[in-house]
Amino acid sequence: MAETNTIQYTAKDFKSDQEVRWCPGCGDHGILASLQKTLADMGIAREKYVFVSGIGCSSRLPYYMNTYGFHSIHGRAAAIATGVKIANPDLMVWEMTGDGDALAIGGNHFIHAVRRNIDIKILLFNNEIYGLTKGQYSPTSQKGLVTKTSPFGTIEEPFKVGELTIGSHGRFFARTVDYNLQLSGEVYREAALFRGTTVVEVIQNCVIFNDGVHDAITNKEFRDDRTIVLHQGQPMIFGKDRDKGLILEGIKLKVVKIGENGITEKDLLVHDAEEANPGIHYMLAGMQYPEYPFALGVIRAVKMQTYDGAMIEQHRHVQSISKIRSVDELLMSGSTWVVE
Amino acid sequence: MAETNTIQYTAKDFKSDQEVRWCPGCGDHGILASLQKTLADMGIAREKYVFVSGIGCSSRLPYYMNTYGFHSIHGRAAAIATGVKIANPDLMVWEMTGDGDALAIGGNHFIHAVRRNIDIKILLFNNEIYGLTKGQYSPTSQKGLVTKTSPFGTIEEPFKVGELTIGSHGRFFARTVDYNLQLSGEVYREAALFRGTTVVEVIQNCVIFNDGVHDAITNKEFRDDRTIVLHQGQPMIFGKDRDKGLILEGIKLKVVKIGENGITEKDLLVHDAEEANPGIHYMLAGMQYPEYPFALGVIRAVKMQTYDGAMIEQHRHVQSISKIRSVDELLMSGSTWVVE
Amino acid sequence: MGKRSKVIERDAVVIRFSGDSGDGMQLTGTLFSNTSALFGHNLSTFPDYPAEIRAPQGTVGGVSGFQVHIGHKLINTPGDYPDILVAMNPAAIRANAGFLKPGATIIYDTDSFTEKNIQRAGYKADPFTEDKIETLNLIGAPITTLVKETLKDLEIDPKTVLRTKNMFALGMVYWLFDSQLDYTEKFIDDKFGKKPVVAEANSKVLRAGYYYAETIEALTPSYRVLPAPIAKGVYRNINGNQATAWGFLAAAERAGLKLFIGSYPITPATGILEELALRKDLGVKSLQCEDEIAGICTAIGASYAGNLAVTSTSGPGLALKSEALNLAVMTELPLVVVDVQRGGPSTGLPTKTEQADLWQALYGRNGESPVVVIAAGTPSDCFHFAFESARIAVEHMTPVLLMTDSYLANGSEPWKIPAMKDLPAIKVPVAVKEEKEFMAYERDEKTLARKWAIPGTPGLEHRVGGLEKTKKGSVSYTPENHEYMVRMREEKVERIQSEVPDLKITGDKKADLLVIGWGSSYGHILTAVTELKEEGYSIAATHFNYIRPLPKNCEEVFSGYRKLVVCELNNGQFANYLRMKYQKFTFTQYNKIQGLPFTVGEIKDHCKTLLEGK
Amino acid sequence: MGKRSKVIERDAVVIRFSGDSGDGMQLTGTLFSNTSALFGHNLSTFPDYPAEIRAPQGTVGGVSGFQVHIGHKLINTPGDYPDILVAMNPAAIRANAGFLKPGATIIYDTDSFTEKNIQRAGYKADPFTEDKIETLNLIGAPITTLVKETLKDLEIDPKTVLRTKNMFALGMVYWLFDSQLDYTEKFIDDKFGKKPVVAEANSKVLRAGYYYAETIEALTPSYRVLPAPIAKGVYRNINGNQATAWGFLAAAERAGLKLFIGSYPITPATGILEELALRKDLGVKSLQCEDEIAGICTAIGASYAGNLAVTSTSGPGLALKSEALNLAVMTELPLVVVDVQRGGPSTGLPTKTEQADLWQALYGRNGESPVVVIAAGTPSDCFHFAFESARIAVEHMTPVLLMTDSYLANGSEPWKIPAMKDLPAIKVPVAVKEEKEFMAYERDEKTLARKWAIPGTPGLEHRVGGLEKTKKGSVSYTPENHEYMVRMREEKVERIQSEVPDLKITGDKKADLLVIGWGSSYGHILTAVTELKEEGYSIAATHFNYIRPLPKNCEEVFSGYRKLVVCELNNGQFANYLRMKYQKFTFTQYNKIQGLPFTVGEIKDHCKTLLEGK
Ligand SMILES: Cc1ncc(C[n+]2csc(CCOP(=O)(O)OP(=O)(O)O)c2C)c(N)n1
Ligand SMILES: Cc1ncc(C[n+]2csc(CCOP(=O)(O)OP(=O)(O)O)c2C)c(N)n1
Ligand code: SF4
Ligand code: SF4
Ligand SMILES: [Mg+2]
Ligand SMILES: [Mg+2]
Repeated sequence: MAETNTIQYTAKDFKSDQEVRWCPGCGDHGILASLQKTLADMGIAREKYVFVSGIGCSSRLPYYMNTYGFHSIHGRAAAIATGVKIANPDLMVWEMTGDGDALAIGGNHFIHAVRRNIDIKILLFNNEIYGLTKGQYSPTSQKGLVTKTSPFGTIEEPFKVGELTIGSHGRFFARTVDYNLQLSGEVYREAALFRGTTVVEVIQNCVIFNDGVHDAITNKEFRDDRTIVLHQGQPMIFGKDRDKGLILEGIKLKVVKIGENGITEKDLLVHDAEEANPGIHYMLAGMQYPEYPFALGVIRAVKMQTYDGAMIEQHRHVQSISKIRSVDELLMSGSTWVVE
Repeated sequence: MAETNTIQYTAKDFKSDQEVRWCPGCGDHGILASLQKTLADMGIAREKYVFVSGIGCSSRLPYYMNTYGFHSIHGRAAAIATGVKIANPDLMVWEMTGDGDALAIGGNHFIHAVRRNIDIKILLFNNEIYGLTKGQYSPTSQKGLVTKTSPFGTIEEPFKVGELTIGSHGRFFARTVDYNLQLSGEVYREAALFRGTTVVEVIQNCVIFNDGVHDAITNKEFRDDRTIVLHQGQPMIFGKDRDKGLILEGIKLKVVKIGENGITEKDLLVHDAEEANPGIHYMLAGMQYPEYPFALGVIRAVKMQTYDGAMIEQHRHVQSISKIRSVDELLMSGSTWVVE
Repeated sequence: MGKRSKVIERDAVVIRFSGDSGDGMQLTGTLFSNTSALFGHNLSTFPDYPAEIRAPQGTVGGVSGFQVHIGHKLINTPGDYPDILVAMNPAAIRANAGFLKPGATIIYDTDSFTEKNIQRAGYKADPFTEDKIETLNLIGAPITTLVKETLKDLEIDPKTVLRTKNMFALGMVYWLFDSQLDYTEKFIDDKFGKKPVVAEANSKVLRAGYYYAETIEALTPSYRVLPAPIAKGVYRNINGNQATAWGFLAAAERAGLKLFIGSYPITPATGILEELALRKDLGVKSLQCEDEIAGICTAIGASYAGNLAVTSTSGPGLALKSEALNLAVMTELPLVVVDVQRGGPSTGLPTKTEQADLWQALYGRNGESPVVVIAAGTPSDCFHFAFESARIAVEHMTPVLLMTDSYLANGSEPWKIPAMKDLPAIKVPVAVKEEKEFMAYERDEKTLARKWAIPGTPGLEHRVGGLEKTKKGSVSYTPENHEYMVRMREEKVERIQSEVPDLKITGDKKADLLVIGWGSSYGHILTAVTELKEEGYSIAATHFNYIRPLPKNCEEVFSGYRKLVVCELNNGQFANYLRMKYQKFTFTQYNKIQGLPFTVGEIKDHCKTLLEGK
Repeated sequence: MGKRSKVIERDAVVIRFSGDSGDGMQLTGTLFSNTSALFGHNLSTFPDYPAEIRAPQGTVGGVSGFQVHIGHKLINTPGDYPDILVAMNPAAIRANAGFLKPGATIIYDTDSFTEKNIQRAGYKADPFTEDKIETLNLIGAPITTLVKETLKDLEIDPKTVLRTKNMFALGMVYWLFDSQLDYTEKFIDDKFGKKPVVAEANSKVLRAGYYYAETIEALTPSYRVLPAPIAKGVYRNINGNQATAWGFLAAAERAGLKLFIGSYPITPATGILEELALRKDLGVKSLQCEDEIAGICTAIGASYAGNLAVTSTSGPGLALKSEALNLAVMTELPLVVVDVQRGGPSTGLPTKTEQADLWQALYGRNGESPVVVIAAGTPSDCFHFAFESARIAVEHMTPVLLMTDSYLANGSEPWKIPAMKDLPAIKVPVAVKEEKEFMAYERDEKTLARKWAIPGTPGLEHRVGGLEKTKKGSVSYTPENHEYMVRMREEKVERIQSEVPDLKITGDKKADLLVIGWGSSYGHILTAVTELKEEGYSIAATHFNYIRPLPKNCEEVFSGYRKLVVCELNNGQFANYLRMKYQKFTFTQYNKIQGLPFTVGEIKDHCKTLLEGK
């Protein structure tokens, strides 16, 4: 893949000439801004980026990036991105997708891309609704949500993006929030630098069809008490006053108050995103308010050979042992006979 | 759903008149036999069963059951089974599927059925290969497997069925082995009695295209030392001499020897399939030889409202509050006007 | 109610409400049409949304329109071009400038003509001169100012105040038509019942608009459209998607079956799923599935288990369903697949209308795969054809493809409500246990339909599936059996022809030109041909709702005309289908592939050329 | 080598090896044909597997067959019916009884005629009388006993002993043809190199069979087929799937592009993926995807990124790919989709052949969706048409659908190996950075193809997608732009007609009957028509490999004949397509929908009826 830090860019260099058409107030604006900034800072040549998306409000993003872009069809971005990356491993391939695009119609490509660990950067805009088609529930909508197709409330449990990712053998899962440009920037950068499939779930607000659905964890008043930002090698502390933390009790995580019952910072779990055993990451990704704080940051980042890397290696290996180097040689190999 | 234990059957009553066409020695024969026996013992009326399958050797099973059967198209059994169950919740719906059928082309329907907790009984015949199409690798094939489409070995990591199931918000996951009719019978019965989506992974041997792939854990000589059969409420003991067990060490499971380092049976983890927190089940389902014993039996069985049950409830509720009871009334509701 | 300097009596008037997506134009249009309907007009409406949820404010891309055609004669289309345009901002002028009737009236909010808005709409300075429409009847009103003024004493926030602007415009329009305000006031009360201040604000503004129009002399001419001579009955407005959904409800009731719908949202078909999701009271099982494939597959499962099963989608979704549709063909299960067509190929023009999925509906599957194909002609028609599709599917044990499109789905018209008892009962060919062994593919002698053996029935245990089957239902690779079954499936569908009503002709049985249409172009063709006949041309029209099988009398009908022209919103798919079926006739074609319905004018012009070039 | 009481010299002989799936008939057939090829015969082969991996032993469902047609004149088909049947068990007799030439020879293993086997095959007691074939030339040999006897001194397990039975039969057949054993012995040595005992056993048994045949007088008549007059060159046997795969390799090399294949296994197409998966040495990127949709989508991604991208499948898979195929149509990216047809609809007859996906290939997508459709005619032809498909896709920036079928995929024939330098270079329309702004949909004046702007190229950053686009590549909902783009995409495909070779005629330019075929029926039609002409009938044949666009000279060709008959393995899809395109001709049709190719005899009979009924 392309080298980093070679070129000086500003965020503006990543803005295309297309008018941004999301609703005013939509969380997507923040995601775009943060992404443009992050890419500018990476210093990778602009032409090395390909932004692939499916269909949805979120999937419009590639139009606004002054890079190569492919706004494809609903649910297929992961498969298309896979093809792009395999065809030219030198490109940095980003997939922009929504909760419907990636997890409803696109669920199969999503889990298989993750399983294969193909080096694509998936940004999943989770607004827990179908925005573009004007407000139907999605596979991440909370049970009971009233929408146009669930006028009496949905009757199905949602996927949790992190659980599905890790359950699909995922090596990288991170989470951020649309308005938090700082955290988002950090997370996008980590994803960009990781080799393998990275799934970043962005908690996104759809002002029109699902406004405020994330309020319980995004509202300024309580968000510090209800979310925990995980940092590699740091104890799991959170809260406005940084007085709460997580410990393991038996087979479960537990929230504790520092200072109470003799608990000190040292008793807390220390975050290790690089731990291969998925058990703890699985639990962290599944944490939900009110029982637990909602986890943000890079939750899992375990290195593994990538699919694209393994393919290159296998090609090299076979080419080093095979006698066939051209089609002519192939056609002449094996059983042939001569008519004279 | 239908009541149990009302009718006297023998396994023969569940045999159809169709000739069984699997290869001699194929693990599928054992699965069929065990299933026929289990169903006979359940005592549910034969006509209440619907066996839905996709395409694959495994998906041939419905032809051999003297029940209602639908041998559908590749990968779609979960969706078809969902339709059958919703249309008539009084039926007991079984899905017969393979690792390719359920997890390659059918991956999306699989994870969504599991997420919705629709009351269907999924039996996934895992032979880690595409049998019917004569030997290509599947999403569960071990990395490196040489097959017709991976002549130099596969370069992708497999799904673990249990991890994917739990990651999809699964409430019931169990595992058995084709030749173990006893354990299989127990597991099938548990699945039948559970209300919700049950995923049973059957470790199955394909004698033709992937013979012996499960040998490390199924070979008579070592299988007792390399597998653990989990029983509700029982300590996690295994081994030919029942001298090994599992404990939790930090965030990970660990194999210990009873008697060594002062470990007694009491120190072992006690299996609780009904624990809602998925963390421990996730780890158990992911255990692999040689690091761990391979887990068999019912690994997770957590009660939850089913999708079909919730739909019935919602129908009742809406019907109790709506004034519309017929199409005539609907058509006359809302804004109308009379022309005289 | 005030003096009127000049009242124009008209057979029909077209009015278009146009503004920013946030301006409430859809609601305004709906209120206006409902009021007209109550007054006794015939009418037809068509909304026209932007593809984006909220395109940037003030731009042409963000303009939302709603067109209403009212009349006291038969109204078959929402009208080509408006007589009256209500434009809430300069972008609305720009969007409609090319599509106005000569002499049209434009009511607009002068307050919105700020420099910024004018430029956003793509003008330099003066919309009216730049688009050369200064000659029209322009009626500017400082709506924003007046609305603020009207509501200055109410305690409401400025946002809500501005949201009432549409009511002001609507009030002005009502005065133009000398309409009553009762209906709209009642509606406002119902809608804002819980927020009485908001209700009061809207009512106040509505009346303010009405009186403002009365006050200013400029508001002439005003229009009078007499009530139409309409058949007695109870009426309601209905759009195509709602009519489709309700047609299935009616069919389920008349068949004594539960209705099942498995779908995945897609524009412009989502409304069918949304409508049926509301009907838990009638026991509808509605599943929003994970994708289109699951949509049809759950429906196939439900059909197998004995429900009346339906799946709805648009073109790209139909493509995804094609493999599974063949499973229904092979298992011979009843199933209705609705394709609400939109502009293609691929994602194409998702919010626009087109008739280009015909080939796909007829032939878009592997192998020899006959299905019934039916196309509705008007929004309310969808009720009838949804019912028919379900009836045929069940009685003939076959999948049926029902085609509508964006134009029908969103368009609406008054509809005389039928009584269920007047609709035919649907006979369900349920299998019952008999002495002899049950044969899953034994066929009815007349229809060739197999019987529906419903799981749960003792003694009928059997297996079906996608592999070729014998009569008994066992898998068979025998050459002769396959050929036999292919022919049976084909013949079963062809025999439905005996139930297809004959083609009807508008006009004479013999003439110079026959205009042929199918599906949603019904209204436009009918209007065009009726007008041309009135103008003295030797012309007739015929319309297809049954595409496969075709009506019996096609040849007979075609034989009566010197020229045949097939008009459709694609590149000639139906024309080619007819060429293949009726080789001896020469079909010319008239096509439009612009994401828009035909206009009556276009069809008339083309026909005239054909007739004059004879 | 021994006396021969009677040697029959023949232009051509058909031989069929038939036995249980485990009996090694595919290998036996392959060895026989390779030996014949080395001797200089023309030949054509066709294997015929059971649908089940291992159907119950001894049953008709489990019979595996391999037919070889060798000759010293041109061989265009694997032959209708065998002159010689090798039957390893009673089930093999039953499976073939209805399909033998009058006077045919049957070599069979008398040891296998146990009561149990006879009954398993569905006979009561005596296969030969029950199937009324006792009049044929029956040659029984106690093969099992003889094999055991032959190997009694070798130290090998009984299973391996029994597995050599096929070699005994092959030995007998070689004697019949007076063939050399060298090739087969060499093959045996290569194959069992690591297990010398097994190699020895097989060789021993092969020779034992040969000498046994020599010994028994019953083995007359024996056959002699002279070598064919074959063009000079290096030859190999090739089947359709391999030829397809290799054609793409050749195209990639001649285009200077990497080859990418994204596929999902499906019978009978899997062989293409399997063949290309082997070619890591040539840098092929082969992806076995999670499903067919991912197959085409990864290929579209790879095409976008600059690879020569291919996806292969069969009918049900093509149905699943149809939505994404439209994305390639809309984005105008080069892509080859291979459809190896099989019996449909739905899962249908997965291991049998049929030509019933033509409609789907032409029209199975939403909206106006033109793609190029090409069909190969013989197994080795697949190389040429795979190359052509790739060339057209790249040079014209369009998806191309290449159609083969089960018959071509599995059938094989000798093929003269071409040299890469003799194949045309493929010109890749790569976009390069210029002064002016890059326009993604700017078209070549002649071909109307857009340029391929490959990610990684500085300055060509652009966006493509499934929504309708302007020339620049921005989204556009403008009515005129859509109509323009629809017509451009259509016209782009139509212009390829200028590169389509003219139809060729076998026979005279004017005659009473023209037999029209497409795709894999080439050999059967050619043979039938050639024979009929030799018999004095006024007949000719023409064959279509280019389905869309059609060759330029169709009308001219059709005009020369009094009657036209379209022969195809479906219910008349190509016939209807021609009716639609060439309305003034009357096309009759001759169809077979049995999962089997035509026989030459069937076509001849039908043509005779047509000619005699004139
Ligand atoms: C094959 C197909 N099916 C359905 C659709 C309609 N559709 C477009 S976007 C969408 C859902 C979008 O939801 P999400 O991915 O969450 O994106 P958001 O708009 O919320 O960002 C749907 C159902 C389509 N375009 N294509
Ligand atoms: C749409 C479609 N794609 C592909 C196939 C070919 N196919 C049939 S079964 C199968 C895989 C079967 O594997 P698995 O589900 O593991 O079943 P097994 O035979 O191993 O029991 C494939 C690829 C098909 N029938 N239909
Ligand atoms: S509909 Fe929702 S997700 Fe879409 S642009 Fe508007 S606010 Fe954003
Ligand atoms: S191929 Fe394998 S899975 Fe299929 S029937 Fe044979 S042994 Fe069983
Ligand atoms: Mg969303
Ligand atoms: Mg398998």
